[in-house]
Amino acid sequence: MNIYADNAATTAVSKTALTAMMPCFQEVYGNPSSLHSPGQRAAEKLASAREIFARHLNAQPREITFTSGGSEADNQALRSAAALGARKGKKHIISTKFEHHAILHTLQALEKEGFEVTLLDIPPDGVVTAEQVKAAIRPDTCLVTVMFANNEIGTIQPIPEIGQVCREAGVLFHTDAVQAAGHLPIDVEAMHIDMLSLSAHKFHGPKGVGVLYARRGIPLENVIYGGAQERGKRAGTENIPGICGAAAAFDEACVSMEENAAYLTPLRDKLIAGLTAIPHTVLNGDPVRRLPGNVNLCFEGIEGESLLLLLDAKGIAASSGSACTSGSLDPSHVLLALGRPHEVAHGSLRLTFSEYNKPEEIDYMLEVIPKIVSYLREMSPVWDELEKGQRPHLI
Amino acid sequence: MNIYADNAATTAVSKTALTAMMPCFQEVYGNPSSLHSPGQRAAEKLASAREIFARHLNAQPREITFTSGGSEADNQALRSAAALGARKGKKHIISTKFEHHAILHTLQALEKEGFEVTLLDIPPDGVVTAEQVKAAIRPDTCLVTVMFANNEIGTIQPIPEIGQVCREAGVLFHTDAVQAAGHLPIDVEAMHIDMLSLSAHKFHGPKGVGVLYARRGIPLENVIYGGAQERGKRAGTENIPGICGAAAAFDEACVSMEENAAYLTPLRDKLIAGLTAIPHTVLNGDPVRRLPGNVNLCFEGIEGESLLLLLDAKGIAASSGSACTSGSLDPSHVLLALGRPHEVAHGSLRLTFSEYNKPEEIDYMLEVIPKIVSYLREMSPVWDELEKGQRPHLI
Amino acid sequence: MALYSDKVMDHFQNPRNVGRMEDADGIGEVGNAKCGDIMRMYIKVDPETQIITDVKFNTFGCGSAIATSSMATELIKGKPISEALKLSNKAVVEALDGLPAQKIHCSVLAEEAVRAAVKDYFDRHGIPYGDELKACDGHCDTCGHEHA
Amino acid sequence: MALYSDKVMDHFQNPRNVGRMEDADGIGEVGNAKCGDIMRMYIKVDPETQIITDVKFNTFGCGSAIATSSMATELIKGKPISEALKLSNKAVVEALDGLPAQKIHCSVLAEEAVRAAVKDYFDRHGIPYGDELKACDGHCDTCGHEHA
Ligand SMILES: Cc1ncc(COP(=O)(O)O)c(C=O)c1O
Ligand SMILES: Cc1ncc(COP(=O)(O)O)c(C=O)c1O
Repeated sequence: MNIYADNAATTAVSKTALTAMMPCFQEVYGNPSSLHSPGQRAAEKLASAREIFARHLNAQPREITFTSGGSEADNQALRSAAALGARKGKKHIISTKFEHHAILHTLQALEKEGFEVTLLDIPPDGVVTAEQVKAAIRPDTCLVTVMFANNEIGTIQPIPEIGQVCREAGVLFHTDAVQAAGHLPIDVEAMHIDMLSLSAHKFHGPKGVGVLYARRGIPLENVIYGGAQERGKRAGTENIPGICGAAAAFDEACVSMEENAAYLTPLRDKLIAGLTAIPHTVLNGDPVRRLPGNVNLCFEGIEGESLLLLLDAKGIAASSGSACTSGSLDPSHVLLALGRPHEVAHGSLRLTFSEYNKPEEIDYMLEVIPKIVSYLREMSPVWDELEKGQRPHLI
Repeated sequence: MNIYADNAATTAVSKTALTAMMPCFQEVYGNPSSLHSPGQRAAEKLASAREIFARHLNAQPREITFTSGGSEADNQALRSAAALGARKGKKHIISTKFEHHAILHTLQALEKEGFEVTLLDIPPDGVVTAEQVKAAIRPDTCLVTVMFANNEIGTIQPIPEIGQVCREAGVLFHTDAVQAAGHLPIDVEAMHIDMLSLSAHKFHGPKGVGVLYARRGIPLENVIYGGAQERGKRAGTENIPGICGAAAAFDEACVSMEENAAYLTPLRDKLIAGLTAIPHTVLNGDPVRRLPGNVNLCFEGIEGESLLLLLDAKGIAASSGSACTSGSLDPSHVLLALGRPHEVAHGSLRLTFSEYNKPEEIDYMLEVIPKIVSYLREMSPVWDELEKGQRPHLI
Repeated sequence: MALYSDKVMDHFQNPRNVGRMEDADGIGEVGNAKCGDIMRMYIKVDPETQIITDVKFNTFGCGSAIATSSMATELIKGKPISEALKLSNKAVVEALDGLPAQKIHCSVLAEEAVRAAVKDYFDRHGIPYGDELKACDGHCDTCGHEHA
Repeated sequence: MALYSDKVMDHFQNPRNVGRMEDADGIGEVGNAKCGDIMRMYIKVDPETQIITDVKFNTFGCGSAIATSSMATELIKGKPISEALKLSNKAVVEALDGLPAQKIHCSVLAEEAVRAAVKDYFDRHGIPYGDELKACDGHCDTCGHEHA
């Protein structure tokens, strides 16, 4: 059996999305900046894609900027808010310790440019609170950026409450919704979101297309300078096939959102129940306030990469926050922020599902994974010491 | 007859490119950063695409960075060279007056950050000289950036000679080869090119994919911060379908380059001869040192947008450097740099071809365009004055 | 073409009242070739009724410059001069079912071409008029009028 | 999986000499669970010939940690101790048809695990040895060896 259980990394393009893309390669291939009919047909497609994103986010079309992906949208959001803050003499930014590197590394760059960054601690359930945000806000805070749902452990943050706190304090609020968009309801008005990033390939859209929502009146800074595309705020000939595929995928995901969640949640919970029955295994992140398709566990005494490779040999494509998968010595910053000790964090496994996964895949995984965990523990000198009581169990 | 004569704006995706893309949407859809087999299959595709670009540019695969397009590649090249220069106390950059806005606007941003920019004048034939570059180089020059071929008038710049001058002076040399790649031979070694930008959608590849070549040892600055993709220098999940399509299109374009040029050059020259026979019409840019598919003319007494719209009504999709097509009052900075007076520059027409255009299309244009020009001149008070001698002819 | 309404495209592709008028009673020319548009408007006026009996135009400019010229001639043809002077650029834009924002200046030019033609008619016939007929000076950026 | 050579994958998926050895003559353990890899190597030595007659390993770590452990045991099994001490991480890498750059440290660990096991054997049997057998201190970043 071949199981793709890494949908948080990227997804297959849906039939609907591909159908929307196909006419844009060889028929409606014009440049939307061109005045002639082939160009204007492309411009119409661009406008209707923009309208779709606006509608499902409860935003206005002109508040939607297309980018090359979630990373670029994150970079542009942070740089824009920072520039705006700097003009007002406000150079303090609040974020969290478990953001994606597109946020954290941009914040590091901003720190070098003189901004001060407060990264909120992550409570043990993987859900930061609006109170934490409120307590961190200072008179010179220009931006709060908190992700909508975490990409590793899938926990959902209290976005409306954080939005409320920020609105009351008069501080811009950005959320990296790359993992949430298409999976959780988003309403930028009701949730008081000023800026939001999303990426199409996380909801069965194509890779290389992102969206930055920015509330009207928030001036954007260019990350890419050049032509006058996207109201002059994002240069480069628009990737019309990608944008059309992204919009079609987003529309489909939003329309099927409840249905997909109702399908995935019991499968997720069954898998969690089955795998946490393995001794010295712990679920990372709140069991309920998490994405419908996310399972993330730590198994004591084993290391994630070898687990992944053996799963792969059994046809299961999964992910790990283990250091070995990243080439660094430190395991996932998310698991460390969650308070997992290094030796435990090394033994993590992330399984992420979409509506394309089948119930029998869950059964197969419940059969295969415990065996592989046992096999690796058998081989592990760490497990040996744990079992002999020479090393204390940490989970 | 429907004629697409705007291939400098963008091209249709070739069959070869689309064939290379198709398996990446729903089969090899993994994330190349993932360890599992679906991810590693994607990583292999990424590596082989990189290899194709390296081969045809005479570069090494690790010198190739994939970006979201020509604009991003231009931005990153300039920012990287500038940062390197600043570290050495060198903050002078040389470019030309007729670069694309992806270069010019990035240079403007760098000027605000304290760099000094010299923009070389454009000789009447639209070809800058290595001597001009040499004369402009100063001890504090950190970068020369001169486009390979101009996007409006199609003139080809003496890149090997400029490369030689830069190499001798020890100054980094970047070229925006967005209009040249796939159309003209490029050899970064022989031509002493240190950095080069290209964009796939200009040679029948997909939109949203660019390449930045940077010679080994030149440190790149991130334009987009985040994950460790592209050796940490360009964050964001790789657009594998786009990159595979880009590589297939580039391969095809490079292999068919001579054949395409041999096909297009006589068609171009026939069209130029036929259209310059219209009185008070001038070819913009050198007739020989120009892209095989580029025709760019100014017709006195008429305005470009109305010409475009009437051509469009006749099925001909073309472009103009007229101000009205851009929404600004000033016509094309390229035509102004070439020395065309404003009133003449407003009456420009760019027709750009690829191997997809047919010889009978040239005949059709030779039939239609002179009539439209006459019709618009009939309507024009400017032409009236020119003909009555109340206004001197400028061309 | 989505940029322009069907009305604009119709007036651009089939301009009404285009051409020279050799025996015009008033000729107005506004705009500047450097800026990319010039409109010249010719009117024929019935001296008894002060009605504009015929109008023609020549225009150098973009699609909307031609369309607004055409529409303006339609709107004033057969009307008394007093009404022609009330023609606003907004009325031209509305009659064309709208114009893209960056093209609004074309409708302003059309309004001014009409006024310039009337002013010329007044001048030729020694008819006095007020400051409000001071025409646009033909420089792109110096037009002091407030327009929609 | 393209990351690893077929040889690595073979030694990872079918590790040779894996398991505990209850009556080992020397046991070496290197690495640190915090850093993500620990190797424990057991050797059985013929006191007459000083030949390593049996080897076993336990490893906690990534695919290449397991594969390099396995390969190292193969390379020293049946060899005299003097030769085992000459085993370099480079030899392990070569025997595995290469390792990705970020995984070279695993081969270093395998080399050190062998040396640590031999050192333990020397210690238990009062056999003197030089400075070069000072083992890795088990901290990720403080390994002073020069390795390929
Ligand atoms: C010379 C030149 N440079 C840069 C670009 C920008 O490329 P892209 O639109 O792919 O970002 C273009 C085309 O638009 C171009 O013609
Ligand atoms: C939470 C989060 N933010 C940002 C990104 C970056 O998105 P992209 O890879 O499309 O640039 C990702 C995924 O990679 C993500 O999961």
